[in-house]
Amino acid sequence: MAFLQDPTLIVEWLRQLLLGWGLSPALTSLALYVLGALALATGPLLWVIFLIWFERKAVARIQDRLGPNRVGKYGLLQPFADVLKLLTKEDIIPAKADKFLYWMAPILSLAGVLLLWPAVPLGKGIGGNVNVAVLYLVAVGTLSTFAILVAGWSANNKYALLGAFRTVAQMISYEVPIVLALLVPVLLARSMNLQDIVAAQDVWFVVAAPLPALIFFIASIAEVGRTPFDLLEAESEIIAGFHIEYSGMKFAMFFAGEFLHAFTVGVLGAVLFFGGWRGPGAEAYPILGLFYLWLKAFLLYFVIVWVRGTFPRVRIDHLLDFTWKFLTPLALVVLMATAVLDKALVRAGAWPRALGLLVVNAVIWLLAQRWLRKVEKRLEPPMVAQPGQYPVARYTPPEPQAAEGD
Amino acid sequence: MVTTFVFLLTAVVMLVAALIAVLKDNLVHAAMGLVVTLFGTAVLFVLMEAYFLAVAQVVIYVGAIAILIVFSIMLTRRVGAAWGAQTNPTWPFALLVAGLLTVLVTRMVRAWAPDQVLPAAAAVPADMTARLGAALVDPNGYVVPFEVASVLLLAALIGAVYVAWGGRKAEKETHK
Amino acid sequence: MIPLSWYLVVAALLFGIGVYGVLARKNAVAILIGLELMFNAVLVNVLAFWRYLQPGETAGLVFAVVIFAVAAAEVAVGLALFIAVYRKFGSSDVDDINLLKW
Amino acid sequence: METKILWLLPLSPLVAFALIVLFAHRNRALSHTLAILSVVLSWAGSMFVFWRALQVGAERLAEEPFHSVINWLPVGDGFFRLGVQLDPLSAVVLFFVAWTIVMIFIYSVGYHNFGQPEGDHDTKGLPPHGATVTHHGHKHKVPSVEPMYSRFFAFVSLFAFGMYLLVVSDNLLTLFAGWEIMGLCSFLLIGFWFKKPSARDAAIKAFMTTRVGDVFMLLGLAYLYTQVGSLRYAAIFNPETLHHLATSPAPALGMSAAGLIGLLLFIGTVGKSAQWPLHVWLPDAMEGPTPVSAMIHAATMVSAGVYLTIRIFPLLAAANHEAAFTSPMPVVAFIGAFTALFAATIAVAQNDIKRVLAYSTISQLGYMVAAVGIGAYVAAAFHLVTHAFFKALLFLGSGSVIHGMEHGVLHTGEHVDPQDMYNMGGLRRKMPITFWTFLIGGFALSGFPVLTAGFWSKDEILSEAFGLGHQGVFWTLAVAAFLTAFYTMRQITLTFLGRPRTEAAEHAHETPLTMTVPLMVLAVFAVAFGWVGVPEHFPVLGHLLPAWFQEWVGATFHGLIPEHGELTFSYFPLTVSLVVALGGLTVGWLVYRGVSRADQPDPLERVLGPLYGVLENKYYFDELYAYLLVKPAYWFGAVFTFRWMDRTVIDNNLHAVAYLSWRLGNFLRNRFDLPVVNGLGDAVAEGTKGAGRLLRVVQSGRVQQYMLLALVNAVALLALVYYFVTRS
Repeated sequence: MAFLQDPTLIVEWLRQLLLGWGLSPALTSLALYVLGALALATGPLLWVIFLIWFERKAVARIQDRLGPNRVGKYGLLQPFADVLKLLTKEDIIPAKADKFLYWMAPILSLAGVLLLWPAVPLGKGIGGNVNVAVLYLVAVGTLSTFAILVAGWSANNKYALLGAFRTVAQMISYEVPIVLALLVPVLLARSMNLQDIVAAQDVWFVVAAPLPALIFFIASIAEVGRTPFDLLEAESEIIAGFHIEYSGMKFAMFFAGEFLHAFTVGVLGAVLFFGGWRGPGAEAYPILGLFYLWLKAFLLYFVIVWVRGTFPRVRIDHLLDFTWKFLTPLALVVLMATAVLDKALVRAGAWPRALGLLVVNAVIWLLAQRWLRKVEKRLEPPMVAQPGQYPVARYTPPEPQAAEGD
Repeated sequence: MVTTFVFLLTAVVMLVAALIAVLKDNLVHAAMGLVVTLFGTAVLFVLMEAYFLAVAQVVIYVGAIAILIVFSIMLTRRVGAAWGAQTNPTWPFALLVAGLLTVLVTRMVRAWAPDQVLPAAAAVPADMTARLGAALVDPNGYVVPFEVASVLLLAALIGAVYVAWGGRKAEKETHK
Repeated sequence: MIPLSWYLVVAALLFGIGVYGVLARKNAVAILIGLELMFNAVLVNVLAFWRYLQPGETAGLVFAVVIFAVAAAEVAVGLALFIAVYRKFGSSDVDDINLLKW
Repeated sequence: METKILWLLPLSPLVAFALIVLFAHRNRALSHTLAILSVVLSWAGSMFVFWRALQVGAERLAEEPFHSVINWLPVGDGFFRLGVQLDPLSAVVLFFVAWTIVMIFIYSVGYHNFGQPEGDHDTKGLPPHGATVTHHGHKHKVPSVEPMYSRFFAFVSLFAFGMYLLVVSDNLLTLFAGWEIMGLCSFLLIGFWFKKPSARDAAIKAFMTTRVGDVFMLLGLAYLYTQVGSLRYAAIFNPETLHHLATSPAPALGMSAAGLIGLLLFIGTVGKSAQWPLHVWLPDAMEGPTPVSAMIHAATMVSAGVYLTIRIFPLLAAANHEAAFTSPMPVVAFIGAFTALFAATIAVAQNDIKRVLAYSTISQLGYMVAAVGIGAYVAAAFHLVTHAFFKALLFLGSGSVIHGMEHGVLHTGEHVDPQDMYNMGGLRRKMPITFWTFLIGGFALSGFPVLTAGFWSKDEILSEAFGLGHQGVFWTLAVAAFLTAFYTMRQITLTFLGRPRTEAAEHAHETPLTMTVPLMVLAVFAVAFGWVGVPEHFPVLGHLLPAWFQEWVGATFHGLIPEHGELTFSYFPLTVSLVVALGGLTVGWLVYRGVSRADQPDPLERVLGPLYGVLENKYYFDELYAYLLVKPAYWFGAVFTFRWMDRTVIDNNLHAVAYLSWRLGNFLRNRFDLPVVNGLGDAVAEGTKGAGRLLRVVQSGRVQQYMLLALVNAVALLALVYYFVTRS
């Protein structure tokens, strides 16, 4: 089975086929591009349907419920039912909404996720091979920010706008630690190409750089905007936030976008820190690589679901403090330490290097712990609701004062 | 052939978007136009095989600048308020000057640039990004401009924070 | 293939549009948008020249990077001023901000 | 190597000065550490250089001294070269300077009561009054620390710089510079307690008086420069130049150029070394702190004068040997001898322990000058060194005594002058170390036979005077020597022997180690240094010990001065010096041992009668100068210049001029200024205003319009460029 050795044979075969139909080479390649894009887009989207079912089940279990179990075996067909419902729902557009943008927003949000995929190496020689892939990931990440911003704006609704603002604040803030964390694998692999990064992981980078992995993971969850960082759609505060006005298929797109994004985070984590498609026999049979990648990604995704089911939502100021005053400095420190030590151990073998870096990470972590404890003492006591007073964050009652004319 | 097509497409799109950006009264739409233009620029960069800069362009302009602009537009408006006319009464002069400028420059370009096509011999080296990185921190290269730029950024950062903060009093005002 | 002058022309048009935006717009942010357009025109120019005249060198790219930095700084300060001004005048219209006239 | 170190010798005190003044002046300990460290460095350097010099040997050192030069001041064509040099003479001077300075620095720490508490109401510019402390139960007064401690060390460091500079300099100009720096420091330090009027006056007096000498010295230098075209020793002190100078006539006094120059420079010495008639400042200079008196006014600065005289001795000698011209040497000899006797007589009648020493200093300096005057410059140098040691010792001892007395005064609280010897007595039990060292110093001063250094130097001077046939000088010096021994013994007796005459003296007690250790060290030198200069014809000892000093210093001017024949040794001067020394001591003791009460009149008074009063009042020299110089100066200033010239002549002229110019001014104002100038100015202003009114439309306060205008220009320029581009 030559195919197992080299999946790209498919592409060749298709090319020949099309040429055989008498298309010009240029057109052929164009067509192939389109086909590839389609494949890459539809695959994940279909996969999402299963994810939704899985997540609902998992969360239900965590919350000691059964979850969907009516439609189909184990409620496996539940998502399809949902899709049907959403498709058939009336598609409302608010009167004063900014129509164009209102339309654009869901598309953007989905595109922002799907655009991540071309850069991902799915196996040896399969998938993306962009030489500035890491930066590309960051760049595309901003797109989803945009989507949410636009959505919140165009709906012309205070809550939506609030959600949008929160989003901007949160996402822009959390991009900083993400970028810093991403730099570590780049540093270790000496390349921004994800293929090279995977190839460089004779020892998974999670060994050499556990802290960056952690930072990346946390910040990514915030970037996706899932619990505990889902302030952009905090039902209890701003009733669903940016997609409050959306319904029907548009909402479905946001929905799918979020789930897919979460899974993509898993994929990226796997690629950057857990050796991507690497695994026994993946060299010989790239298809295996694809499987390994999927496995790792799925495990990470499970962790994300787990987190969602476990943690409560954080307060907005805590959220920002957390990234600016803890994650970012920590990421910076780790980055510098890694850079220095990596240069120092450049002659050493893969394992010694990894272990050395591991030790450094451990030390930094301990120091961070001590620092945190010191801060904890200075922190204000947690707010508890007194009778007749609501626990509101940083709320200073407006004292009446004469407005100076300036 | 394909690239030429892509180029023309991009050029048209980004110019139209640019027009939107400067003509539309709805500033948010204008900002969107800007975003599209920026993307177009990025595409042009890709065509010029400056991949790193293309992505950097997206990150910096789309990811930071455009978002900031949209953000500040939204901040300074009341939801659902109508946009007045966004152009000065003096716009004809502006149009005149801008037009003259464009025409002149274009003509100069045509007059000056012999239509030189891509020099096939001197292709962009594969490791251009690496080279760029090296050059930016190379004492014999561009470390000084690089550092100066970084210092400038820092200064701008602090200044911006201070200016926008506007002191405790302003903070109170916004709390009200 | 694509001649150099095409890029230059596109850049020129972009620049012209930007100039118009800067001159004709009322709102400070709109003016900033125009500025950004001009910046992009310049970037396109720089890179075009780099690509066509000395693709082997890093100079053009470095130039572009520096322009990025400057643009970022400019926008940051500009928007900060914008916010401050808005807070002070309650308006984002540059024509209302004319304390410095006779 | 040696030259490098020579360069460094003056620098380290200068650095210390700068550091203390700029940074350390708040911290006492730091200040004195810096100062002492610096001088110790210089001391070590000096010792090293001296040792190297010894290795090289006198002849070779005289042939080619350690020498190095750099360019300093540009003058017309070429430079004043700044240089350092070490020849045998400066070597020995360097030796004693280094030692005394270090000792005195260390001494100062104790003298200024370092480590004692702050005074109750001490003010800067006054000597400390003492502080009240409570020791186990009862309160009592103890000496308090000097308020301007750091400043003192800064000044003395600067002074040390001056002295080293003077010693190591290789030309008369830098020597003069050091000379003046020391003058300044002497002024500052005499007036150190500037809140005391007496100290102020003394400082000014010292400065003025020495100025007189310095002016002449400067004249001499100028004259020398015009004659030789250089001030470097090497350039001046070589046979040709000396011969040329000695043979070319001077414009005045029928002297040779050499003679006149020598004389002028010598007047500088007279000022600095407090020779008659410019001696008056030195006794008053005792207003300063005692270490200052010891260092500046006994050991180093005043001896600098003599050092200069010895330096220029070849000049004098050359002038002396040209029969055609009158020689300056007799003047030198006369002034020296006269001062020696004259000052000694005054010293006899002084009661202030320090004043006695001051006058004795003057007279000893007279000795040296006289010795130079009769051509015995080696003996002069010898006495210079020994005197530096034992006089420093004596001063420090007296300081220690005063200190002990002050302690007693503070303790008892009775108001007696702690410096008056009549208030002392019997201190030998209270302060044994001080007593013994002081005794040694005193005997050295009075030339106690064989043991002490003073004997050898003084005896040598006497014998040379005798051998060279200057009878007058010989006898004068002999009498002076007798008096010296006499007043020294008087001092010792009154101070240390007998029994205490006051409560304070009862309670006086020994001073801290910082003060006594230097005393002991100096005492050693006061004894031992004599042994390096035993003349070879001296019975017994002459053959045991080499006359090292004579050969060493004698080699300095080898071949520059006409050698006088070998002296025939005779016992006469030896006997004389023995007799005067021992006699003086004995008589002094006999006369003064009986003094038992503080208010008792001086025994001499009965013998001498009115003459004693004359002596006590220093021959009324101060009054005389006051009458002859100061009063006229005041009159000139107050009456002549001020009232007559200034008020009447100059003022009236000025008024006339002023009136005229006022009229002229009015005229101009009305005829020219108002119509023409103002008119013009207004016109310009109006014009500007109008232009502004026309132009201000442009400043609409709208950024975009500005940019629009700018762009219009840009477009225009572009159009031009385009036009030219396309046309070509």
